[in-house]
Amino acid sequence: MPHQPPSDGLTLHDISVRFGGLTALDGVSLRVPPGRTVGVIGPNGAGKTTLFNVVCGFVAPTSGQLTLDGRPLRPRPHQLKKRGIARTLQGVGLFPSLTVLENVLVGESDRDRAEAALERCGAASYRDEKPASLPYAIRKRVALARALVSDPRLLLLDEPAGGLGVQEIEELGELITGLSCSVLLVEHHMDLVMTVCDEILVLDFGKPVAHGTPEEIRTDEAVADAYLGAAA
Amino acid sequence: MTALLRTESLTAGYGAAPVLHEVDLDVETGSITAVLGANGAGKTTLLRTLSGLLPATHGRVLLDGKDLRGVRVEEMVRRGVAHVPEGRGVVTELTVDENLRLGGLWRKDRADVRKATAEVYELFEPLARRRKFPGHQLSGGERQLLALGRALVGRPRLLLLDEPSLGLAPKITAQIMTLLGTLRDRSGLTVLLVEQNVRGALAIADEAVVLALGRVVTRGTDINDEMRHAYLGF
Amino acid sequence: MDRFVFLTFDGLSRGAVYAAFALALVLIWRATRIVNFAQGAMAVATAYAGFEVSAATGSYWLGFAVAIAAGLILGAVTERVVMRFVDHSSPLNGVVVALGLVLVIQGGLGMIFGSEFRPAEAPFSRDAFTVGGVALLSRFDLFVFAAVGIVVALLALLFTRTHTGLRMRAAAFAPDVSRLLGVNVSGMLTLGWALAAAVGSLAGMLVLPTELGLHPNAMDIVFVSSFTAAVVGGLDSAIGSVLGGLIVGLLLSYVSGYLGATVAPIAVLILLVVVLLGRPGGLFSRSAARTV
Amino acid sequence: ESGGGGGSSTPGVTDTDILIGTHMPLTGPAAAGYSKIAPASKAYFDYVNANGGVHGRKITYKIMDDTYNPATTQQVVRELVLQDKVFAVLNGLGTPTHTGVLDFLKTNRVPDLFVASGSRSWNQPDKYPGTFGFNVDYTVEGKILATHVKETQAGKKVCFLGQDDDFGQDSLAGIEKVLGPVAAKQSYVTSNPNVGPQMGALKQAGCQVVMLATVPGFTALSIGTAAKIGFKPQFVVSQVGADLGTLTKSLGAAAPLTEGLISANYLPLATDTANPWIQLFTKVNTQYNAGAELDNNAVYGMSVAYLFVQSLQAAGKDLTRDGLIAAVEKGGFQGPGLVPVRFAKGDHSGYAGEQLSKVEGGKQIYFGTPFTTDDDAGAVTAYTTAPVAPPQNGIPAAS
Amino acid sequence: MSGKMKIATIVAGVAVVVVLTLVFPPFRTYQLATVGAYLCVTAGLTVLTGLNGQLSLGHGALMATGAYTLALSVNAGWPLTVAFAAALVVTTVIGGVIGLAAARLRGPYLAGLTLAVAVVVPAVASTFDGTFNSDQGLSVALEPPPETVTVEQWQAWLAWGAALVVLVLLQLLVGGRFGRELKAVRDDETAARLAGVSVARTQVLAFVVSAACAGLGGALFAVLAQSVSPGAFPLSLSLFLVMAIVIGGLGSLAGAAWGAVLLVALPALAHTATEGIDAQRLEGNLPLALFGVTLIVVMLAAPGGIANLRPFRKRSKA
Ligand SMILES: Nc1ncnc2c1ncn2[C@@H]1O[C@H](COP(=O)(O)OP(=O)(O)OP(=O)(O)O)[C@@H](O)[C@H]1O
Ligand SMILES: Nc1ncnc2c1ncn2[C@@H]1O[C@H](COP(=O)(O)OP(=O)(O)OP(=O)(O)O)[C@@H](O)[C@H]1O
Ligand SMILES: [Mg+2]
Ligand SMILES: [Mg+2]
Repeated sequence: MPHQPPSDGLTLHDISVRFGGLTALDGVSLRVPPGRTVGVIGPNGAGKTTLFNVVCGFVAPTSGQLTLDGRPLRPRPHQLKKRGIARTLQGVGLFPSLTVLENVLVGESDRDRAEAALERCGAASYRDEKPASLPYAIRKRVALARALVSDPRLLLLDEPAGGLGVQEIEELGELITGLSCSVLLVEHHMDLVMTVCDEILVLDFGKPVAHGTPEEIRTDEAVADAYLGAAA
Repeated sequence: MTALLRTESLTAGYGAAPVLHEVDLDVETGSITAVLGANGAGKTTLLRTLSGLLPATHGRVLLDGKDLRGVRVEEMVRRGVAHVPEGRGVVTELTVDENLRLGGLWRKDRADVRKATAEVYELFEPLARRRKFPGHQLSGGERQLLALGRALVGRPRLLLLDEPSLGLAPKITAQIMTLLGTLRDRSGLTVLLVEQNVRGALAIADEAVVLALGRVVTRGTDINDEMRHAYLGF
Repeated sequence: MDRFVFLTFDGLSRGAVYAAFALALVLIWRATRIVNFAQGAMAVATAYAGFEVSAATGSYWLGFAVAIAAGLILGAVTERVVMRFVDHSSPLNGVVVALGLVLVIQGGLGMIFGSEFRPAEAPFSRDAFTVGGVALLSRFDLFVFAAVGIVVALLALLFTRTHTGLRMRAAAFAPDVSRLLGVNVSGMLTLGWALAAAVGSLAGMLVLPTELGLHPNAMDIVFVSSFTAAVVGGLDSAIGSVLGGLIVGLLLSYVSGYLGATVAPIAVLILLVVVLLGRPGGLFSRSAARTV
Repeated sequence: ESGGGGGSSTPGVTDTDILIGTHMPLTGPAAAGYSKIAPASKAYFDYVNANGGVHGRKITYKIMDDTYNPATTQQVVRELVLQDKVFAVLNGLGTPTHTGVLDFLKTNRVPDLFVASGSRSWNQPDKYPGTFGFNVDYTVEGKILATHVKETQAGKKVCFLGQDDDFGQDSLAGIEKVLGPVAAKQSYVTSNPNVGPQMGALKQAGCQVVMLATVPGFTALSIGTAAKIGFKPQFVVSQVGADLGTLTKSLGAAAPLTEGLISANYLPLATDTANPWIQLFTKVNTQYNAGAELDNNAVYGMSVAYLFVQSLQAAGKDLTRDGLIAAVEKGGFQGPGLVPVRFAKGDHSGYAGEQLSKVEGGKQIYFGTPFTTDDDAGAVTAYTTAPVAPPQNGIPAAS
Repeated sequence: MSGKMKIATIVAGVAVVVVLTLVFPPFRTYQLATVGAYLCVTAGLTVLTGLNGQLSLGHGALMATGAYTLALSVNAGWPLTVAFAAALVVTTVIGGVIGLAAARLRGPYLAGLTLAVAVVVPAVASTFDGTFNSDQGLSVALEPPPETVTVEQWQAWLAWGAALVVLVLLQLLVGGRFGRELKAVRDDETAARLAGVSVARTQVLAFVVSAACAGLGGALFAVLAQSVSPGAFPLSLSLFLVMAIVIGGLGSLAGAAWGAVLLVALPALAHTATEGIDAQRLEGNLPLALFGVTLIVVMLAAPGGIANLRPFRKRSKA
């Protein structure tokens, strides 16, 4: 692990995003301290992916600031990697014409690291396959390996468990728990969120409606109302 | 009850090697059948073959006892089969409204199409707020809802759902499962439900089929522990 | 001032014909997501048919109708016989086949009709009404405007108001999903090609009288200008293509008039750069698609 | 290849055959009109061949399509010279196209006869000893047309519209040598077939005579556009773009607009059925040109072929490339032309002048006498020698 | 095939061509030279269009840029090597400028812009006719080659020498990280960004690389033809280049090579095939139609291009 400067991780100050008349994020503040795993949950269209997009620079916030390690962050997507931030996409987002190994090697030159990342995510045996012929779960692993290859300090995972089976989700949970970096996790799979997160932010209509430990969130009535429904 | 859908040693795949091997299925009218199986087991392939998107290399599919061979994909919806494909079957360049319109285009009963559309908007309130938005602006879950809603506008008899809960919030997932149960009970809807959310699916399913490596390994109403461990991983 | 007025009207009448042809390009783009590089050659082929009939029967309008009918048929046949079998996994395959088609059509027309210019008559007088000595528009120009206006209106209706229009768009964007929803995708493609070719033929009948005459290559330059016009306006917008046509027509006229004809293509390039840098999807593009 | 007895060492020449080639636009936008020239030449050669050939040799004429693209011209001329080993290149068409192969032909010592363009570049005997022109050059023509304008339209406002290349520039140079600066000048490019702005400008400048250095399509376009905006000047048009047959076809119903159009030419007009040359060419055309119509392009092609046969006859039985060039330089050919060709040791330019024509009653007819002049300050003088009649059998005799 | 193997194949291929120039008659050698010049262009274009997914209909104009630069440099008395360098520099700069604009555009909009670039050549030549001499163009005053070789051989060696350099450099470039980035950007821009790839930079770079190749090819054309003029770089040239790489096999240098061969061979074959027939209207038109039919048939029968046909693919995959 390379030497890490003293830092206080990623902070969002009062972020709002509007698309035309639609408010996708409304005054969201959040801190992701080093090494911690923070979950973001909320109904569909609550603004979770948009929050990620703001952190990654795909969407400029209408108001509010971001800081990384105390310094303002004006992110540009392709420079995130250099700043130690990696992200997976809500779908899979692999490059169809590249092999699995090449997928991980995009923007990277070190073959060994790529192989190691694939190994870590359990996709090493597919290294020469093209993504289209792989089962969904394997593709998700490759996508995860691609995010991990740069050894990020902050990892943003957008629904990593989507489409996975029960056992695979368990494995994923273990993998996330084993990471030393900070993680920002968007996920609808409650078991996973509850087990891996240190704290959870709940959004509804772009507004933070609750923030706390998994325990607190589980018992929060507003959350049950808006998000979990009777399923809780 | 009679079998609405039946397959006989159905075999299909993408290249030379088949993905599905000799699958025999009987789906009773007005039932919900959960199709379970690990990633890559062939669930999606099965649904694609049933709706005709993928030609069967061997065996046959019967709907109402009639062989579907030679029936074009676009004909299926007129026979009451709606397939909500895996991932995002939303036409992203069209608006939410237009996507829903597409779902009912083939139907003659315009009044009922309007009614069905109104029902969908009522059920899936996030869509109602986005009527005029192009599909590409929707969030992942909103797209999933739209694809589902669009199928419902066609008032199908047989609904082929490929992981409908993918990307949906727990509350909505539950709501949809309830809805499927209600539609089955009220209007005799038949559902073939591919799900990773095994618990949710089994909660409403009348019957379950477990696929492994493209073969049916077990079926029945209850999935015993051994099977769960062997094929579903819990 | 007179000069400006004259150039404006000259540009508008020129722009109207570009608009007409740009419309055909927009139509096929919306219906198939293909830029049909053979559109010009196809339009010329049907115009030959039309003018042959006009010459044989002495009736312009009969030839006009024949040209448009020939467009419908040629478009449908092109889709059924050739385009359908193109592997569209690379968008370029369609482009190459279309270019091959251009050669076949031009070679074929050359064999049948020779390489000489033939007269392409206008149905109405091309003598401009003059006001205070300044030539404005001719009857034919007005006819072109009217025809373009009607086509735009019909297209707008087709695409936004009718079931068929919705089917055509859906089939173009997402063929598999559309088939699942009962859309006869292959039928929509054929229809799209037929309609586009018919509009192309109509445009050809409007354009050719203003050009050097009927010739296998007669639409080459028009194709370039019209494609530019469609791109300026935004390929997804019928109104945009008309506006783009008028803008290109006006620009060519002003530049030729004030700076010299040689500079005109440079001006068009500059126009494209300016418009596209500001709006990469053309003037009438909708907001960029959300990709993440 | 200085040519011994049987000429067997001369490329493209055997005891029984002569192989020559040309490059022409047969397809593409520039093919209009021009694509008819080479087949007509070929028809005339077939006629000669059927009558025993030249010194017992039959002429094979290989026509290569270059679509008026200079890069393609390079290809096809190399194919002709290196692969097919043609004896000579005849009547290669176009200024930009042919300019590109001048050096190549010179290096390979291939006679480059009767280039089909009015550029002055072909007349550089020192630099390109094997290259000869055919057409009257644009400047000469400009001077002759301008002299007519000066004499008959005195005091009128004379303006000019020309193609934006050598053709337009040389023409204008000739015109201004006689008339001084024109009242207004405009240019066009073939890639923009709209001359509305240009004609509008000329109209506003109050032009009464408009001299055109235009290709046929643009002549028609200019006349049509002028009429469209109510502008009716006297048009005086270069021979290049004044073929009435072509104009009539282009203009269709508007063809009557050509009435009164002034032009000039150096070959008999295809419509002049009383002319013995036209009668000869008509005969050849019906027999050997696959039913093509005899228009002025065909007359041109046959005239080129006739001149080439004359040159071969003059070069004698022992045919060599140097011999052919020497024979052409010796000059003195008389043929269908209304004026002589100027070939001499120090002069490789083609026809020396033109006779004026006018469209009257839907027919293009010559009037007055032919004129000759040079492309410099020389005077425009009447040429009064009577034209010759074709030989009895239609084939030039060995000299 | 590994990268090293590919480079060895390239070198071997070029060596074979050089041997051919020793035995071929002059015209065939000249055709080979033309293939070499085209190859420089198609190889660059296949990087841009095939690997990076940017469609350019304006590469003919970039060739013209290279050709005119070489002509002006040579006529200014500069040595040929310097003239080639100048051609490379100028096209690289112009390619960079167009690339900057192109990086913002997608699909048909990029096609539209580059199409406008393609048709601007004659206009520029006429507008600045003092320098470019309008339609007439410039002739290129070249020193004759040494006595021992024919002009055609000399031309062929020059062209294939350049092609060798281009192919080896491109293979090195696309065989590694840059190649992956090109494809990644083509496949999914968002994911490429997140993987640390600057989409705009990659696209501009791809344009610059392919422009430099086109410029080199154009400069070779000027040498082969010993003249340059706008008519030699018409829109149809740009379109034919695109056809060539698609029919050759999009995205591989082997495909680019097939494309270059086809550009020279196909029109010639079409002409030869129709040679016996001489009816006035068929002349020229029949080969044209035949050429078109061949394009369509090849495209339908081998949608992946010639380089991806079975017998060829085995070799390139092994
Ligand atoms: N680029 C955009 N343009 C317009 N609206 C947008 C855009 N991006 C997001 N939205 C809207 O903002 C809202 C939030 O979207 P977002 O994707 O962040 O939701 P989400 O919380 O990730 O939902 P899900 O759980 O369904 O993925 C949605 O209603 C969506 O339609
Ligand atoms: N387009 C394709 N081409 C080649 N092979 C494919 C293709 N699609 C799927 N496969 C292969 O077919 C097998 C079955 O895939 P299928 O998508 O049907 O599985 P699934 O049960 O739906 O899995 P998941 O839960 O991941 O959706 C897998 O091994 C997969 O790799
Ligand atoms: Mg989301
Ligand atoms: Mg699946």
